[in-house]
Amino acid sequence: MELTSRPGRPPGYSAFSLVKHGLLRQGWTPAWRRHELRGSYDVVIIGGGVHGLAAAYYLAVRHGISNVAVLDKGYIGSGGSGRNTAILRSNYLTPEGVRFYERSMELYRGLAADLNFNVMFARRGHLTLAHNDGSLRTMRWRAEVNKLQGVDSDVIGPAEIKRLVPYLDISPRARYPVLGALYHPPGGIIRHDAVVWGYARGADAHGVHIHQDIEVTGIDVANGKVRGVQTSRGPIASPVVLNCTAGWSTLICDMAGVRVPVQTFPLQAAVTEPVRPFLDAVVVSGSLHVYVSQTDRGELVFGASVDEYPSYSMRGSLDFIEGLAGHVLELMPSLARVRLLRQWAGLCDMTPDFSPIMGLTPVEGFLVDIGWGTYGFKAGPVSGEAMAECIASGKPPPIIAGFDLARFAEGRQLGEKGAASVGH
Amino acid sequence: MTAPGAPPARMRLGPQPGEVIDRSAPLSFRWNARPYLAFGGDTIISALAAAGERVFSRSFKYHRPRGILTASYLDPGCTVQAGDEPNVRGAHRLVEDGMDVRPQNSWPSLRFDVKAANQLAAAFLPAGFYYKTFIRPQRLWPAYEHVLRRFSAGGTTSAHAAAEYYDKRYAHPDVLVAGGGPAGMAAALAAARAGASVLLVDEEHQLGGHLRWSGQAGLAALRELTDQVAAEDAIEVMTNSVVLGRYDGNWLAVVQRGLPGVTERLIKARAGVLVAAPGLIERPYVFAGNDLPGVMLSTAARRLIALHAVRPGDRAVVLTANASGDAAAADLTRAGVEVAHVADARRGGDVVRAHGRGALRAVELADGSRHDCDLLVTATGWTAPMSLLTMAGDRPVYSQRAARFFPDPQRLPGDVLPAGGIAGDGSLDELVAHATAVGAEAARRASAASQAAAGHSAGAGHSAGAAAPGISSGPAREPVAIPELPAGEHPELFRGRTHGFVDLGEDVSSKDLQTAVQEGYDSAELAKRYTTATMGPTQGKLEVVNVVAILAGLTGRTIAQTGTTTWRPPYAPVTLGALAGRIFEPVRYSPMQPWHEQHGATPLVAGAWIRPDHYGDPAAEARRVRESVAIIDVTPIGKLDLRGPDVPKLLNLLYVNKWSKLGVGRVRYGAMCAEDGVVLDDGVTGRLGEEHYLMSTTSSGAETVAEWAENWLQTAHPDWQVHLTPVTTAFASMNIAGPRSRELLSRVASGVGLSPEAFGYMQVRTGEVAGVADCVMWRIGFTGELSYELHVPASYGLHVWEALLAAGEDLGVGVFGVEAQRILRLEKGHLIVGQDTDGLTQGFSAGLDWAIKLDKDDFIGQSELAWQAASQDYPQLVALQPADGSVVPPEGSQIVQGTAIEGRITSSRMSPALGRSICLAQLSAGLAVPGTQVTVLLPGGQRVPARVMEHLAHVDPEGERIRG
Amino acid sequence: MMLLPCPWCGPRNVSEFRYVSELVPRPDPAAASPGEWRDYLYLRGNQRGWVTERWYHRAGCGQYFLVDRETATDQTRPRQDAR
Amino acid sequence: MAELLARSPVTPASPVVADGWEVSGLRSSASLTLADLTPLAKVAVRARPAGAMASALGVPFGRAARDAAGALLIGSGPGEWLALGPAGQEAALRGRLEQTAASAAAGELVTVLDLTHGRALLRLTGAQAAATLAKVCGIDLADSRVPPGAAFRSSVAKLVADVVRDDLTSSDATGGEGQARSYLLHCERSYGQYLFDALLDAGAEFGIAVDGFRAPGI
Repeated sequence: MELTSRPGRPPGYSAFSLVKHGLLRQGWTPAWRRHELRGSYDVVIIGGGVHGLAAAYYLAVRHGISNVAVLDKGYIGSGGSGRNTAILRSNYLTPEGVRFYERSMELYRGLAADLNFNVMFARRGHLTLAHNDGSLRTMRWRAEVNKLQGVDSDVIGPAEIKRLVPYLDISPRARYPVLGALYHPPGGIIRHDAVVWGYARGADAHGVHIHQDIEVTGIDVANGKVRGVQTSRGPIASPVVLNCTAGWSTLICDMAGVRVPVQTFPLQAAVTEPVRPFLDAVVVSGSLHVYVSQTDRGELVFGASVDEYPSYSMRGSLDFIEGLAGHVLELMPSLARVRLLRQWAGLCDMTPDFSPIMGLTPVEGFLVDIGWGTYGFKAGPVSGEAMAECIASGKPPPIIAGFDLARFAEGRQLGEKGAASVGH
Repeated sequence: MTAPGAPPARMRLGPQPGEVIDRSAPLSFRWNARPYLAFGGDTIISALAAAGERVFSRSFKYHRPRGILTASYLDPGCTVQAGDEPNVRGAHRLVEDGMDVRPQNSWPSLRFDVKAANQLAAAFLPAGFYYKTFIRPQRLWPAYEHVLRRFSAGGTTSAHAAAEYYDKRYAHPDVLVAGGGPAGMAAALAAARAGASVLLVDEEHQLGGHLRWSGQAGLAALRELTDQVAAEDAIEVMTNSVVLGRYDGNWLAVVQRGLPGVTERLIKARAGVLVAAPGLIERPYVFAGNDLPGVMLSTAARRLIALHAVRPGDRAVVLTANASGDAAAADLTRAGVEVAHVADARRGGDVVRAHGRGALRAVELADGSRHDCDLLVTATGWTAPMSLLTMAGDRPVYSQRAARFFPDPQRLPGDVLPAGGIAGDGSLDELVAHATAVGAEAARRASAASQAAAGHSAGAGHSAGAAAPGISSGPAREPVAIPELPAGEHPELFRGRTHGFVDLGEDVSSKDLQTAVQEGYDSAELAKRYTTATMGPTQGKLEVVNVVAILAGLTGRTIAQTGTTTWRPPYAPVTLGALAGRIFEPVRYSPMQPWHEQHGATPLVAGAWIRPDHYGDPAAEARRVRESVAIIDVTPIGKLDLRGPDVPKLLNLLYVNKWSKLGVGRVRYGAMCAEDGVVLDDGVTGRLGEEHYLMSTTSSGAETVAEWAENWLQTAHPDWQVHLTPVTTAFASMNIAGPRSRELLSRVASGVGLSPEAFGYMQVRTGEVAGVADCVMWRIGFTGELSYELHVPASYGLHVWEALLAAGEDLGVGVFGVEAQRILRLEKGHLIVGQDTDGLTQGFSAGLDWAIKLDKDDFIGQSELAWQAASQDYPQLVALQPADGSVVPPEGSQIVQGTAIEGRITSSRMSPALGRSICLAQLSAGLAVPGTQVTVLLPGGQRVPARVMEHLAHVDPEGERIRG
Repeated sequence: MMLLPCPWCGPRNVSEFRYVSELVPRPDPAAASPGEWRDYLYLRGNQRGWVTERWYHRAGCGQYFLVDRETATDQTRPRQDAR
Repeated sequence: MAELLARSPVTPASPVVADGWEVSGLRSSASLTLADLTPLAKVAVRARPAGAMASALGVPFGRAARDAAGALLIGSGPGEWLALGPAGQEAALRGRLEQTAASAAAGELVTVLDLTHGRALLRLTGAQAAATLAKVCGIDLADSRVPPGAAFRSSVAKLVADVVRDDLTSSDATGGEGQARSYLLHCERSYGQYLFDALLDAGAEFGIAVDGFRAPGI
């Protein structure tokens, strides 16, 4: 993907600029600036995460719409973007899903160059283990759909799995024997904060205003049209308001009088102390509700499926790390001595069909990019691209046509739920 | 005990009054492949320091040599590899005889580490270094990354580490005291004396906290407290143990280490009240060279001398801003260390720079003087570890006067109380008095809470399990007045006049923080994420206040405005083994399991059930069923006993078909849908008596259906007279299938007429089988053959199973497993919910048209099914046969037109009866017409034609065999 | 771990229970339009604050009951009409 | 045809036959023992939580008591009872309860269901029984919470189990003075072996030993 224009400010990053700065002992200019809050913008984006910042970036870069404000109640990336486990893949179950996430992967692969910011995308390969014939059947189903969309994905057997992940216990006597796996070589991990910062820096360079620590308290709607938003720092007029929040998406939609079929669940994650790299691939076990990857720093990053009941709590539970550790050791028994360093939680907006809600709403000018469940980070770039186009053209592009809000009332749910099991 | 070649312990002092080492128990271990001596009670680091070693690791990013900083669990420079175990805290872990200890983050050696070249490049490795480079060409990033990973820190794991035993238990103390210093001990004593059961937990190997290195007075106080604690039966003491976190409802996790026979034990304590008395953590000072081996905190120097009788250096400079620094200077002199200079920060004294290569050589002070030394001791302030309080929702407030944070009592829940240093300052007596009041109040609150809890457990004649614990001592007393602890005065010392390391664990300097702020990462959270300060093994306990203070300085905000960073659990790193404990994975067996094992059954894990998949040759097993007779263990089939006059109402509600007219002795197939019309479960239900029914469900659906039915009964129709009891394994269930099954059954059953007239298809009888009374027999045919399903009182299951096999020998009776059953039911075209349907498959897409009765009054899923029927355009379940009968398309194969997906194969097998491949498939409406040719895409990419069949059944569509 | 006040067994660890749903009225299936019916199936208040919910005491008395829960803090409050 | 023999889900150590059941013949005098009492007659009763049958039975939810005939009646749930009687006596026990229903609660829907073969029943006895149970059960077992005669249903080693505090008098206690702390554990039959093994593992550090079935067992 080529940009229509390159970021002007700030000066580009490169090995050369590093040396120069080092020699001259000169400081770096800000990656983004603080701005005065204007009374009105052409577009107000609620939520300074990957989705909101990417939408702003593509609005400015692709469509020349740069009088845009991105509002975040905390610091940029403080929500799901900074709390997810940064796993990228496109081996979904439905053709719509696969095409959509594959476009996101395409954008991710070019992101470092496009943003002139190293987002450290590491193509590690992604393994989803099957412990029973049911999940093995679903893996085959996914693999076939993936291949039809041109996505590299296939079912492999225990021997091949062992070769890819030597620490894995593949003995048939295991309580959860490993019968096979869905192997997705292009999958991998990325530095999630870098994606947020890269988009923020790019958007800022193109004139977008990023406002942190500002909370939206209301949305002004008059005879079916959006007029603007009320915030902790006063009102902002705008004909277009995009809800890019996660965890708060229903609360924001309520402000506009739009009801959406979303329930908010905590998703917990944890990270260990660094150990010498031994795990290349991302390993997921649906039956055991766990996924594992190892960062370049050597930390093991663990995630799971969402908690069993909805909540806005991000405190994290002991239950979670107990179950997590048990399941990790079922898979890799020799990690008993590795120490868990930190646990945290993020909020996931689950929809009935495990697919997002994107595009227009009954309120003119109020758009949504929500319901991201546990798969929002993967979809950041493509969502920003699609929502930017939706705003610029006034209608949802084909790639998100199936994600419309009306599908629930009309009984057109998407099939990702077909193989309902842990994502990632 | 001798260890040839071990260096002499030249820094070991003579006996110290409070030393914790046992000089009568010498040990030997290896460090860096060389032998060393130690005493019992020595930590790895104290033993090495006694031998004069000063460098124990290389730093995370620049590979700078690092030595002792805190001489405690938190010491960032003292993390080592011990045998298989990575990241061992060398300043906390006790030496074990024969231990093999190695440095972690150095190559080729600790003395000469080539990666140390990084430090020369430091100027070119600013914060965010990685984000700014390796950008183009992107195809090279994987190569860069490969190199970077080799530079990653941390110890090594082994793919073959020995399995160890980890334990868990629950506890219900009225009061849990986190921290066994003087305050914690006093609080525990007061709580116990007020009638509370108390758990007293400390991270160190002994109780006492700083009293252990506070000279004669401290030791005297310590002895007194220790004796009193030991005398209290109500206090359970856990040392070398840590409270990992405080979770909802005062659910506290404690990891207990150093137990016999158990590697570690996790205690899950539901405490009435948590008393947090973790003490204070001494704060490092930030200045140039502050990470050189030889630069250490006053508490580190005092610990080494008092606990382990180790002289921390030969010639020292002391920078002191408080009593701890003053005492350290005195301790050093007493320990024979030459104290070259004492710089008093309270009178303007300051350190500008520490000099040395590999270790400290000299110190440059603010007054311009320069002193040669190998030891610099700093005492510049304290950090209150607020973890347990912030986990409880507290937001600490900064006190400029005391140069540290304090809890905000307003934000603390009533079941959490701080004591000791985190609460305030004072003399030992004042701290003990305060903690004593806290302990008494904690006991009172715990008692009140438990009475309240017992209060609203209705129904129960008592409060079994009312999880809040109880002190069975009378009515709630008056609140205990807790004296105020003042915030003692302390100069604000965070960063000196030069830049230095803020986070020694992550190699983050104050310069890096400056860069971050310049670039716009100016909030505490962003700066933290950008520089990785506080993200390392200590999780901010040592460095967070310095980070916040320096950021405040850089942004012109106050420390209060800048705020702290969130402290997330666990308080201390915890092994996965301890968290996992003994792994409980319930498994279920049928009463015939011993027989299956003796006869070579290949096990199949089906949820919690372990079932026989086959006994060697599933195809032959299937053939036997078609040709003569065989039996299968189907015990996992869900069974619900239903009684009462309103059972038919319940059945009509749950099932999509009609039930009002089911006569006694009759069985009927039924399918259930959820409210969205999606197929939920199926099975048969038989009417055993006027008001007595037995419902069967799928094996995996047993629990779901029971809960589903209870939900409707309890919440929607409490007036209905129905009792539902799960009886899945009250019966051993076995299916006798095959043309000769009637003959076989007739040989063992008595009191039941088996003739087709007396016992027809889809009928149920109760009688005696092989001498076992009360056996339920229903005549159904999942396999498509004449067959009887027996439900035998479970304890007699094996008896009946063996009786059937014995009685049928001459009939050639055999056994068959789950795989043969799958083949047979597929030949018969019988649906398996969850395989031939998925999370979105509604009734009419599951071949249930014949069963669904839309004209019934309300049944679950009715409206959605009516709308589905009206829409006409929905996928359908069809039978398929590939043109080439030798090709078995794997389940999950797609049915395509060009690249468009029209459906998928849900079930496929080679049919022994037909000698060809057969399938069930979900197929789009347009193609789901008998005779249609469709294209199946095989995983290999090959496209094969297949035909849509007339009936779902490939074998005996008319069902003559079943009715036979 | 959150404690849930079972009206029959008293406070128990939440791990003993199964979350059923936020309390929503079930429309008359015969009368409800597709839109109304699917609102019932899929729309929830999802409020941040006190919510009335139905839970099932799976590993206890086997009863379904109502309880109030604050969805940000996970504090719970027993209800008079819990049973 | 083979002799009619009832079998417990727990494989018996050194098996003998008692009351038509294959049971363990072990006799342990350890201070902490685990015994398989699955052969006991187990009859479930369902009726209104506060109806005529409830008052006729006279044992509230959360309590357990022996009736005149020596059967242990457990208030295992709201409107739910479990009666335990001597091995082989399930028919008689069921008859008695049906009698009670007929005479005391005519007109009320009462279900009397023989679950002898549907459930496993274990007994954990000894001073350290509570400490052992505390490794697999999150309920506070302090005497103030679970006194003798108390019953509750909760999660035990990740199973749903009924737990009854049913101390034994020293006469039949295995060692120990006077009352020996003892718990009955009652779970779904197919999990019996799993629960048995989990308790043995939990009790290992206290020297737990398997004790055989001693008729009548109740």
